[in-house]
Amino acid sequence: MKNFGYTLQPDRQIDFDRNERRVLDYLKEWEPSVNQCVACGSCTATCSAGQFSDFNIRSVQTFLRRGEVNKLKTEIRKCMFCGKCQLVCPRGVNMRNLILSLHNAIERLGI
Amino acid sequence: MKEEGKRRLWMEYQKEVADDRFFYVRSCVRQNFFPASEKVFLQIMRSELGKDVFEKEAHTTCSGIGYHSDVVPFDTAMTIIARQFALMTESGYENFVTSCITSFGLYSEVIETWHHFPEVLARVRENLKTATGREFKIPANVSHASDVIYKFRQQIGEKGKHRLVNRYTGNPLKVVEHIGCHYSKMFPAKGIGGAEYPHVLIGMIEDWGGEVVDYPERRHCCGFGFRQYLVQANRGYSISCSRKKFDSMQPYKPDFILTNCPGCPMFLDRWQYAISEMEGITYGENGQGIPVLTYEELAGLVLGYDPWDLGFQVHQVPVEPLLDKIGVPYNPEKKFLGSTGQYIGKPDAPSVLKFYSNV
Amino acid sequence: MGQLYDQLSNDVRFVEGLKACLNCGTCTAICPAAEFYNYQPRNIAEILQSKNDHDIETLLKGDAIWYCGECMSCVTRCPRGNAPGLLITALRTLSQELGYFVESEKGRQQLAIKRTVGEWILDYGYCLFPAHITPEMHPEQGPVWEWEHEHIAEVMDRLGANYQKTGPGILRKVPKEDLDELKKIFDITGGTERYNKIEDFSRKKAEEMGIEFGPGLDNDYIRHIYTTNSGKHNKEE
Amino acid sequence: MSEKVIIIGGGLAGMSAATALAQLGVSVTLLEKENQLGGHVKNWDRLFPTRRKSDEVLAYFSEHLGKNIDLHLRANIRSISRNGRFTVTLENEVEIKGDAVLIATGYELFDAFRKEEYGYDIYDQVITSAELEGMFRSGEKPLLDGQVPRRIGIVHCVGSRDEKVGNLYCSKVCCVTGVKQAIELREIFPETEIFNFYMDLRMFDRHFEEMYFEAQKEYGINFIRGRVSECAENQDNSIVVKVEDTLTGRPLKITVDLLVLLVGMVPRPETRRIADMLGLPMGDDKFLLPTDEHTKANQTPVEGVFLSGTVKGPGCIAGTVADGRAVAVEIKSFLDKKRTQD
Repeated sequence: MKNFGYTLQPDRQIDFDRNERRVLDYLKEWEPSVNQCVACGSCTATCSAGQFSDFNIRSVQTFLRRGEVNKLKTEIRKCMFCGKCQLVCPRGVNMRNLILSLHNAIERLGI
Repeated sequence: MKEEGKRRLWMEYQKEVADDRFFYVRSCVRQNFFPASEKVFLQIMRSELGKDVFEKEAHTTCSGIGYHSDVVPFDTAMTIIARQFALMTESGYENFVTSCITSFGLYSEVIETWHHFPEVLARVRENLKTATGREFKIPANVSHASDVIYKFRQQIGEKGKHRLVNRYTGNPLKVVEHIGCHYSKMFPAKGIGGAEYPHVLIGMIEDWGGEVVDYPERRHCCGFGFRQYLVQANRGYSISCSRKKFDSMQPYKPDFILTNCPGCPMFLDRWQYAISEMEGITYGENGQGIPVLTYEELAGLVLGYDPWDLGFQVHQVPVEPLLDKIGVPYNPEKKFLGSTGQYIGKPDAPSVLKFYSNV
Repeated sequence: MGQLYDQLSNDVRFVEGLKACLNCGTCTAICPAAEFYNYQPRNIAEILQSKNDHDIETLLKGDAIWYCGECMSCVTRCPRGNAPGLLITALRTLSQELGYFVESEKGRQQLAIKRTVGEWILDYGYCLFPAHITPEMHPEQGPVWEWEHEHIAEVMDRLGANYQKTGPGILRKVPKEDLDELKKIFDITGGTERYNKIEDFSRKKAEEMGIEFGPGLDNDYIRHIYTTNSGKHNKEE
Repeated sequence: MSEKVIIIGGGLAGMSAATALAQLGVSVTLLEKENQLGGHVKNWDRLFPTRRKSDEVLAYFSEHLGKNIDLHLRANIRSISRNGRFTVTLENEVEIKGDAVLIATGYELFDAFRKEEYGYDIYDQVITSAELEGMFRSGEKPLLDGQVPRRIGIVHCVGSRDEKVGNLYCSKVCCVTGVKQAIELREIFPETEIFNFYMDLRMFDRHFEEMYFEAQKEYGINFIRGRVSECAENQDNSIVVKVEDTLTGRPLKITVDLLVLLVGMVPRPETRRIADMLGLPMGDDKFLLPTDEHTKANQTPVEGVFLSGTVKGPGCIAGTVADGRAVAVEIKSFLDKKRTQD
């Protein structure tokens, strides 16, 4: 194969039709409050881990919905389970259990 | 797909195209990569349609590629454009027709800017006067050359020797059209059919017997992106854009791609070659690729011009399978000959994409 | 209001291009650059709207403003009549005026464009000139172009061009007096000044980077900017 | 009391005002251009946020119109003149005289065809929210080639908040309609995924936000924050939607089997004609302007001419009903005052 000095690039576009949806389905069963997020960012604003790293806990919700499993896998490791997000969430999302369930989902689904 | 809906839209976007007496300016990309297309345009206009199309050797590039890769300032580009208009004014013409879509977009943008900011127009007039002593009138009508062919498409079809029909099956050829971004994305009303469903190429294809296929990435840019192709390090963007289009159109099995922008056919042609060399993938059938035509080439083909006079030999994706489908006669032995019929060597065969050479 | 924002506001394209962005993302959704680079036109509009000089300076010195392909697809769609593509042209202009373009990998490429398209405009009256579109710099053009390039005069003749001859026609030789007029236009309207700035800032940057700088295309700095790609442009920051 | 009020428009605004005036003992002539009363509401199936049948609301007002109402259906206005009293001449030469005129001509639905990039009337599987409501009414299911759609997209702000179509304003009711229809679709097709594409969710009224919460919690409706940029049709007639997922800052592509466009409200051209006859001012959004948006929201600079409902700009049903009652009080007090002066 020839090398012309550049490569064909992967598309950054989120392809909803191809992305992994099983994790979300799992979460809907194990932590149904996942549905209630309005992406307000209260959780990120108060997040302990977010003060010291590039962790954005709100984006966990977004990656989950968009089926971006690889991103999820690296992101959820950054959570230190302090639970402050849960205190501030205006929609009563159980973020702590949501992250725990994500760990379980990824393990059980073998992703 | 509801064709009536599209027809309703097309009726809403019918712009004024002059009937005769055109001042013609050329395209840098066209002249470099598809020179015969410009020759054929003038031949059709003058010999087939009997129109007055005037060209002045003094005209130059509009500097559009330099402008859109941001080395040429806006004021400079506007003044160069004013000079083109001055040449038109001095020659006694008022209908401006350009071969290039980047130019067409820039002419439209500049005229629009002058309309909104009269002080800018005044400054350009002064700059042009100081630099060249010239004065100009804004053209009564600015058209792209594809607008003009569109306008006369029926006459061309009536005179035509060939129809866009597969002679083996009797079915219309399936055609994918690709419109240059700067044709109407900035100013939908300046394009025939508007920005979302432009009719300029569809009108030609349908009038000449073909069938248009609409595919999801139809509106996507070919990927030229000016600096994104001009600098080698950025070409990943350019080729990836084209691939996105090919992947999207492939399931529709198009017989060829028709374009109205000078740059797009070159990229859609060359990137098929590059993808085949980089990834071993070819589009179309049997490793032949999907032929990419300019609208001038297509008009010439319909009129029965010799394929090598139309310049098909300088396409990297071979056009022969398409010529065979339509039943256009051609002499494979003459494909790569020079102007006096002399042998000047021939290109190497690519390693993946099919190559036709009987020389 | 920031100084850089004021400077941008002197550009009619900036005035036309930014009313009030509502951050809806309709531009990013169909932006080819957003698909292949870590780039969002929405984000550009948002930063400009903030009028924050520090953020604007970061933009002017970064890679992001050089990702746009100026296809102007965004212009068709914006529900507020903004034109992110035009904002990019204004930002690139200012970045070059201030010499900030040399601070990013993508910005530095402006010299390669000036040395090719930029100079061909003045030398030939065309943005592109076939003799210079060499198979070495454009390998993807393929074997047919290579053949054409090698036999350019004969092929052009065969295809009906008036290649580098007098009179009208395809790739005719544009008369000297007309090229002189082009040059005068460049001198009066800031084109020449822009070219000089690109040269000067690039030369200084080359010295700073310790890379050989010279005229034309045959020098290390041109080779460097023409081919360097960190591979990070489509990655999230 | 012999004064008479001419109400132009037999939609909910006109009906509400007519019933209130009847209760106040004022005689009313109600002009409606269609052959039945009820305006847009009669084409709607269920109303947000309670999802009660729209017909129930119309039935209430129909019952309470009063027996003495002078109702003219298929009434098209030729001219209106004012010479002490108002004279409205209909196309059928009938002349109606009155002491006050209420303009309650309402709105028109935005023509979704004008958002060309969404492919309405071009792509088979793109419909409007009004058409979906019609399907709900008739019981017809929005299928794709006879199959249950796998995914349905709902596009907010079609024809609203959009300079490209000349409408900078928000149409107010589309957000909540979109959420209501998402829930209803999910009830019809429990296995279908529903996606709402929005810029902001303007759940401004009582129980709207709760409905949004319910849509997420109980119905699992998906919300993607981004304005739909373009749609294209696949070979199987499904629709590819391109949008930015603004929460991740990346372009997103999703295939849906049905796309519902939440069409906004636009002023009626006929209202413009009537307003011109009376010399009434118009806002920059082309809806009619009251004398004062807060304190004289039903009055106009022309004495004896009143406005009510969505002729003044987008509004919802509860608001329109209240506005109809409010204008009745204003009209009554105007007539009382006039009588004392005479």
